[in-house]
Amino acid sequence: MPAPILQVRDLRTQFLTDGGVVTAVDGVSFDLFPGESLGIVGESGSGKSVTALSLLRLVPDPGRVVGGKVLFRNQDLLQLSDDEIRQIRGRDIAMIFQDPQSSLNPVLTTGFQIAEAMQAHGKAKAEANARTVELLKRVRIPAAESRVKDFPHQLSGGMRQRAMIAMGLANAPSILIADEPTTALDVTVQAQILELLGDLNRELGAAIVMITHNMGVVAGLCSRVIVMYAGHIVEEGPVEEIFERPQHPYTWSLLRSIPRVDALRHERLRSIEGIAPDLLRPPSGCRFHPRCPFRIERCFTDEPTLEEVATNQRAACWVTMERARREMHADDLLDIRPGAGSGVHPGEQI
Amino acid sequence: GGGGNTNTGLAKDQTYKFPILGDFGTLDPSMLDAETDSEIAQNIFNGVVKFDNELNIVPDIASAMPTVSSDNLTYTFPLRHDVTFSNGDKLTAKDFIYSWSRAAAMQGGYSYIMGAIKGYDVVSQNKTAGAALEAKLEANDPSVILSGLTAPDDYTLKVQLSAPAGWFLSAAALEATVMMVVDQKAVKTDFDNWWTKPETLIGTGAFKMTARVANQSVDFAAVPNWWGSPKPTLTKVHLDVLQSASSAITAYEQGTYDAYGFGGYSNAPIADILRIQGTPNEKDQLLLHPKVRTTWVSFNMVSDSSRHAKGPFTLDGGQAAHDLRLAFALAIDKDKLVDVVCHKIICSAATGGLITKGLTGYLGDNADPLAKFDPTKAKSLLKGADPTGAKTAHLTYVYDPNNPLNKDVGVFIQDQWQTNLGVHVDLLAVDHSPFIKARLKGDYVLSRDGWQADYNHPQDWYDSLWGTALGCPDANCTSGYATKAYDDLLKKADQEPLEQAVPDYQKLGQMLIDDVAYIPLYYSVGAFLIKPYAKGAGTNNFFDYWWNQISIQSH
Amino acid sequence: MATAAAVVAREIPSPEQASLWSDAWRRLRRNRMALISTIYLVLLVLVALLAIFYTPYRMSAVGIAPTYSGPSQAHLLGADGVGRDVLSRLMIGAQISLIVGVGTQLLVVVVGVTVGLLAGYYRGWLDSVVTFIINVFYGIPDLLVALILVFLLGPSLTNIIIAIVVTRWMDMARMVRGQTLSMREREFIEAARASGAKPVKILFGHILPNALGPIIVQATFGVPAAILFEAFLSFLGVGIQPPTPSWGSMAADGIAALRIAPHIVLAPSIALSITLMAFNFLGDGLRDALDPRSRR
Amino acid sequence: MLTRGTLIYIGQRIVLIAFTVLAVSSIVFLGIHRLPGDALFSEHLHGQQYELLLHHYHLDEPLWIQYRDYLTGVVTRGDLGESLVNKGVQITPLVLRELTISAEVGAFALIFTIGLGLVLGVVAAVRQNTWVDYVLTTTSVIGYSMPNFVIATFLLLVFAVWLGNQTDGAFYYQIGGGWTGSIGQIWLPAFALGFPYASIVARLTRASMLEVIRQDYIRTARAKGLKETVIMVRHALRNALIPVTTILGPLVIGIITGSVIIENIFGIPGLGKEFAQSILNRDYAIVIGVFTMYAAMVGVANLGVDLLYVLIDPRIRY
Amino acid sequence: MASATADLRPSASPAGAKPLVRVENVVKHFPAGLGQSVKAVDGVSFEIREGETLGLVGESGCGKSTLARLVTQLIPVSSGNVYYEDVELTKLRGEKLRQRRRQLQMIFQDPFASLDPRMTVGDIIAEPLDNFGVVRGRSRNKRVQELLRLVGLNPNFNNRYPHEFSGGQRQRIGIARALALNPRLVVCDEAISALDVSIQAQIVNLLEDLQRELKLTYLFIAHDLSVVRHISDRVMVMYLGKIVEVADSVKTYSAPKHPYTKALLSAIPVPDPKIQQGRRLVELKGEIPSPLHPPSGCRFHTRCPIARLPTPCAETEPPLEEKLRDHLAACHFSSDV
Ligand SMILES: Nc1ncnc2c1ncn2[C@@H]1O[C@H](COP(=O)(O)OP(=O)(O)OP(=O)(O)O)[C@@H](O)[C@H]1O
Ligand SMILES: Nc1ncnc2c1ncn2[C@@H]1O[C@H](COP(=O)(O)OP(=O)(O)OP(=O)(O)O)[C@@H](O)[C@H]1O
Ligand SMILES: [Mg+2]
Ligand SMILES: [Mg+2]
Repeated sequence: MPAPILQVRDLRTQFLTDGGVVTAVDGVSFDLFPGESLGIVGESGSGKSVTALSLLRLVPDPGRVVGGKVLFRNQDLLQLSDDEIRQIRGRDIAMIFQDPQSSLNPVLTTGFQIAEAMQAHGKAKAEANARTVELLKRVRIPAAESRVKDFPHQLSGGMRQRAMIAMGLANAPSILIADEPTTALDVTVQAQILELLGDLNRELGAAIVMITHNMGVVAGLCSRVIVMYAGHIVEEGPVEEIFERPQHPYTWSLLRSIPRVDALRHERLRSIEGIAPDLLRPPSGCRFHPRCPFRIERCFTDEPTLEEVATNQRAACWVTMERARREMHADDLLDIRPGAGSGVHPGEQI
Repeated sequence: GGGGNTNTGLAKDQTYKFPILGDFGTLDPSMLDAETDSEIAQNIFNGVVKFDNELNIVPDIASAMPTVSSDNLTYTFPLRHDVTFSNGDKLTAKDFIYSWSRAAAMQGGYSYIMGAIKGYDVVSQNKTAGAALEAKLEANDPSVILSGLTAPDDYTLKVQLSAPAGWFLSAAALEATVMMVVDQKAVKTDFDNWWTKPETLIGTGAFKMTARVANQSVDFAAVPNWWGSPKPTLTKVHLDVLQSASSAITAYEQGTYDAYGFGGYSNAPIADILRIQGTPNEKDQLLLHPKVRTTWVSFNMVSDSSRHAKGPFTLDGGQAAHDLRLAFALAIDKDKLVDVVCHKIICSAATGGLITKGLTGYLGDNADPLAKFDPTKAKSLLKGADPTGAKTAHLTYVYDPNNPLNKDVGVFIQDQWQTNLGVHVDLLAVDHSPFIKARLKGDYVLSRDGWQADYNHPQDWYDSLWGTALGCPDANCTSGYATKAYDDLLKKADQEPLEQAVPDYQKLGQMLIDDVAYIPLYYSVGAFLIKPYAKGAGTNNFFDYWWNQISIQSH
Repeated sequence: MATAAAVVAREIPSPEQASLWSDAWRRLRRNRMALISTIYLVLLVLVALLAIFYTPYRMSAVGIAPTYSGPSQAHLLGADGVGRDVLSRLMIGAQISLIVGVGTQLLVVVVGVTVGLLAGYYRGWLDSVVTFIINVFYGIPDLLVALILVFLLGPSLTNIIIAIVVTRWMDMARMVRGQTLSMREREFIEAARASGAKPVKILFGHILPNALGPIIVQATFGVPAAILFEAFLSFLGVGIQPPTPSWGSMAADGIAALRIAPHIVLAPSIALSITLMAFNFLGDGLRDALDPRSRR
Repeated sequence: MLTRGTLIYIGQRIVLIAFTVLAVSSIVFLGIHRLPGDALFSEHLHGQQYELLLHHYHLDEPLWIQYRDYLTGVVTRGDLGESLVNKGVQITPLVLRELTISAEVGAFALIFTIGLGLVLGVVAAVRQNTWVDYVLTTTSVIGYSMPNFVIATFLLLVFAVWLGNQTDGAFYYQIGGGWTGSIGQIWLPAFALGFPYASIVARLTRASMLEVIRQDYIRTARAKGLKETVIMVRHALRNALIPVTTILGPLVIGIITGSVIIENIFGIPGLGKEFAQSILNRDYAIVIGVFTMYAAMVGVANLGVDLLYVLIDPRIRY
Repeated sequence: MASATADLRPSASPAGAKPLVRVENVVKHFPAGLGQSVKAVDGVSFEIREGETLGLVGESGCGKSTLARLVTQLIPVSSGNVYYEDVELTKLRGEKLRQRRRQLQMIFQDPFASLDPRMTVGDIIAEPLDNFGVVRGRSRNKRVQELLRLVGLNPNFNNRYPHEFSGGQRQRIGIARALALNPRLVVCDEAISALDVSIQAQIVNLLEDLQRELKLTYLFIAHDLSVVRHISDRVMVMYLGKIVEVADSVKTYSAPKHPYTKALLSAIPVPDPKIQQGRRLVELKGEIPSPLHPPSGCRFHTRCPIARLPTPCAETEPPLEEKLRDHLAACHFSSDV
């Protein structure tokens, strides 16, 4: 395996809100390898976006990265001066965001905004303009030459996201972080964008970090996946392993709660009961324990760390699915209300 | 006032500059009815006779005082032969016939002062206006030509009156109004608006208008080789229309103007007067001069179907109403009023009747018992006349706020009635025009009232304010006051020569006092600022001195 | 399995949640300027109430001090041009300002909310007419219309209030209309309709309570605007009748004597400015406290 | 940028403006002519003499005829009639001349307002939650809480009275003095007129900047590696201007309204002074004329704002 | 065009199931200024059978929500009829319609926007009861608690405000409100789209349980085809204001008869890397056309991979007809799909 291009170590990001301190990202560590495509999945609010933003120090007020390291080519991005990090942004590491509508400046032409990304990193205007058309063609925007002069509102949602991707690719970055790039789009368009991203990943060799809550998207595009829950990484591993043999009860439940087009109909879904924790007052011990069907006493008090559970696969759980299957007959479990596996039913909660 | 060092020579620039606080309404003598307009127009127009600075009637265009027939009905004026209009036209007696008839036919505000001239009753019925009227005048149409006017020759004007009028000469001398002479040739060009343009504003006066920007500025120049005397020293007069007294005074103090308060704007804010009095190098420039203006409170004294106000003060209320009126009069401390409101500067207590001190017909200092302050008596009168207080509940005193003094006066007397009578009277400000209109219809129970003399003759007061001849009680009459005794005596007095009439007029004044027809408040004092080098500038009770008497000393 | 069996059920405490209003109140109290303003305004109201029963001197008593005399022991804020006590008049002026400010806003709320709700909810021709009128009103200087109105109606407290309401209702109406328009597209209104609510209930049971925050904020900002209107009119001399003082007319009265007795202008001007400021700070505070965007 | 739709829109707006102007002047005309000829009245003029004068101004005609004649005059000749108080004075040239005087002060106030407001607003937003921000936001509340006549009086007090010796107390208006004239001529009136609105513009700009800075496209711009100044000027400010533009209409109204008082205080012989004066003089003819003028100015200003939108925001196509 | 579909009523109904709601050739045009109109729903006919769950899928803006509002008569039709058990809803006005609404309830998409933030949960749930004066006082409270329990919430929550709840809990409150009047038809307009995956399953399960318990009929709208397939008996696919395919959900998903359905299905990512990474996407050309100017003929022809142009696809509108038993599609070449 080649050396990682990006090493994240114990990243911690907090928000100082009215109600108190929210630790949105709490000790996240992972590696990104050149040219790979890494998926980050998790429920809403689990800290996926904040993790991504933290890497480039783009966390909005009142948030701030309070600890950890982000090593890119042996320099810690968190220690760079404002001007140095600016040089990295968009040139070495590019980002595209969820809502292409709001992520493009409505009063500037799309072409200008793409060219601007290149000019910011030293490309001459004429050259940048020429490459803009090229990029738009590359992301399969028809009639690219005339589209350059269009304002964002004159493009459809899919085209806007393509334009955003073009902007991300403008300086041939070595890392492209895509934060839910397809969530706001229709399925048909989503599929096209995913296909485009896959092709670009293969052709350009840029590493892609794909943030999503859609397991299908991860399955189609990524080679490795990180599962986040309440600011922690709960599981990490190659995509086949994670889908085939999830080891964290959260990953396992998540996969089983999704209806599949290819599964039997009217098979009852296995939902995860309860709700995601409030990060202002995260649960003690394992953060998933209030919703976990397989929790044990220890889960209430001790926070599990990410441990190797298989080759390249790590999970943070005191029980792990292997043990749950073995000891709690997890696969036979129909009633998966919290604690069902352990025979424990906590009271209602909000 | 008016110029200190006389020994210095003339300044190079003989331009006299002063501010006015509003553009003039009209300069057409036939329509003119505001002091602010006449102060300007008197320098452009002349009549047969005029008042001099000391208010004597002296010949103007007339070469001598008129001969008066023994029945006092015919006045014959010999006219000067050398009088020309500013456009060079020669003046003849025909110009007077035209000018007076035109004015009578146009029925401007002052046309009634020609009421004694034979034929006025016919001409005043005229309904034509503008070019149509001009055509009639040109055709000598008897319906618009005063039959009492004849010109035996070009330089003799004979005036026949329909009844003796001791005040006729005074009226004829009244500056810048209906009996001034205008040039038919100029008037013809634009019958209504000829006076707005320098080219057609033609008069016989020492000055003519050279430029005018409405609401901004006006320029005048001396007429070369003017026929009268003294010959003007000033070459130019420049008037700026400024927006407020304070900025005008500041500008004066900065040296932009040579005088302030002229042109009919002598009611300077008391605060500025106080300030100037406290400024050593400026206080000598302040000229305070009494003006022939009296302010009083009018009661509504008649209650009938056409007068809405009613109220507790009406004549038909008998003694009780009389006592109430007297109580309201005696409850006001006039000396305090003059002190608080005027700082004893811009007015003086009206203790000698309605006719302002200094005018013929003045009753004498402290001759008016209504001017006394006697709260004890006032209170007991009120108690007797209105024991329950029902009659004096919900009274309103109405005033027009255009002169800031009126408000202060209102506030003052309201407080006096409250303090000294225990009667609460509401105040209501009504803008000047509707105020006058409603007041003359008898809409107010208590209202500010006042009169500024036009000329020095008691008739100007007693004819214009009370009596059936005026239209009282139902028309044009603030108080509605009209009694047979008053009417009879007024008729008699109006026809008598002045010396004979004065005692009669004073009796009329006493009648008003006996009936408590008003509450005397104060006589006004005008405030002027004159630079020491503006020699000859000044004012008398009635009007500003003519510009042809002014010169700018080098300074 | 053996290890798991030991687990005991534990209830996870639910976070304490304040209601929307008490939440807003808490936020408001934390806003220092708003708090100071509220205290000032409470004092002002007390002064205005006190002035019903007591002023150092009768506010209309003339000549009780030398005219134009400055502050002194006997007359803390000096005397005006006819020797009245400025402090006493200032106190009565506070009454007038509050009556005008609060009175107009009460009327504006009634008119504006009704018109806004109806136009926004029923749309159609009613809305077209209302919008048109509002647009026409926006095309003309409201203060000057009020000026003409008061002039035509005659100057009195009631007429001033009427004139201000006539020229100021459309701000409220427009805001409420906008709220209604956007709210009627919101799902909870549709839900109410789907569950059989009648229009009256939707308007007054759902839309109005939800628009209450913005209405309160708008009304709070409307108070200083109305006070300013009154001061403006009084300053130009078409305001409340003397001797009743309004801060605007007091300032106008004093301006001629600015150079010899500035206190006559300064006292009401400062009182007016501070009061307007207090209302504006309070409005700001209320908006921040009630703004739905600041919660979540 | 002027597409056909925009031109149609402009056309519609002009029609609406014309209509508003007409409606406004009509309402004022009809409202005011309730009391015909009050302006003409005086102690000396009453009864039949007064009737004749009414006739001169056609004030004795039925209202609808007066109204028709008035409209015909306005529409066909731009003739607003003749002053009732200053007889023989044609209103149109008078009002136009005074407009140029007012416009001079007004334009200064407008430039000052927008310029100062924008700068302060941007600074406060960029330095959000610093002492600079607190000072500016607090000052701005104070600014728009001070009635313009209070500001004007303070200015007079400071410059004319307390500093009277240095400034020569020169606060009277000189015709043709222009901006080089006394400071009371343009600078102070413009300040008094504009300051409250500058505060409002600053506030609005700040709020709008803060809103924009939170937008996703600003984050995108940062992620591109743009310099902070470029982000603020190119990306943030232009978007922030869109809501700020809305205030321009009210701003013009505010300056017009303010001029009525400010011109009085500083003695500027402009349109505002004329308006106040003629109302007090009951010179209705001028009141109507000036008001018509005002309505037209506001209409044009609002149209200008709409066109400005098109320039600033490409999404807007009418 | 309208006449082409006028007499086309889905005839395929399983034995014994009578239609609860019948929609006949319904059209809804929204005026869009300048004389144009958005043809949101443009001639649609179908029926909802008693006790079934009818799924409705389609891309954003194809008219799903509009159709839902038409079925519940929250907005009036431009033309066409909606029958509820032989009562012509489209003819009813005012109070009569309001009364009829008791049987037709809706669950909305946005759990944050669909609850009045100023009302307590109890009042929200009781609102339909109050509106029809069904129960009062103590029994009202009892009913509210009963409903809360029914949707799996703590019955003591009735004094709390919506903002104190999470998305999934709010959606349960919305469901409780919809059930308050014992309706027969519940229209779920994207009732789960705004929820997190883990919560979606809770709500889907709840809806299924409730249907079984209370014998409800659902019109279930979603753009997530997997969920629709999971919950529905029959699925209806919409494209640009038209229904392009209706059939049993298994049939539709396994053997679609319309190229659009096929493309849609191919675009759904399957959460299984082994399957997903080998799937082929049926690529659609271009963008979805504007409902202001829908294409002529078959509306899908501009993007269709099998269209034969210009004839017949761009010229003749294909009728929605039975291609197989109980399987309707609107395509000229459904056999090529
Ligand atoms: N501006 C902010 N202020 C306060 N807290 C914030 C802010 N932005 C994010 N957070 C907190 O950070 C946590 C993680 O948010 P983040 O946006 O990373 O979630 P996510 O996993 O991207 O979710 P989603 O799928 O909704 O995008 C949230 O729970 C939230 O509480
Ligand atoms: N009230 C309305 N006025 C005007 N147009 C409307 C209105 N409601 C919906 N439309 C338009 O009708 C079309 C269909 O809208 P509808 O909301 O029914 O789509 P949808 O299928 O529910 O989409 P989504 O999946 O985004 O909810 C859209 O183009 C929409 O813009
Ligand atoms: Mg996110
Ligand atoms: Mg929808």
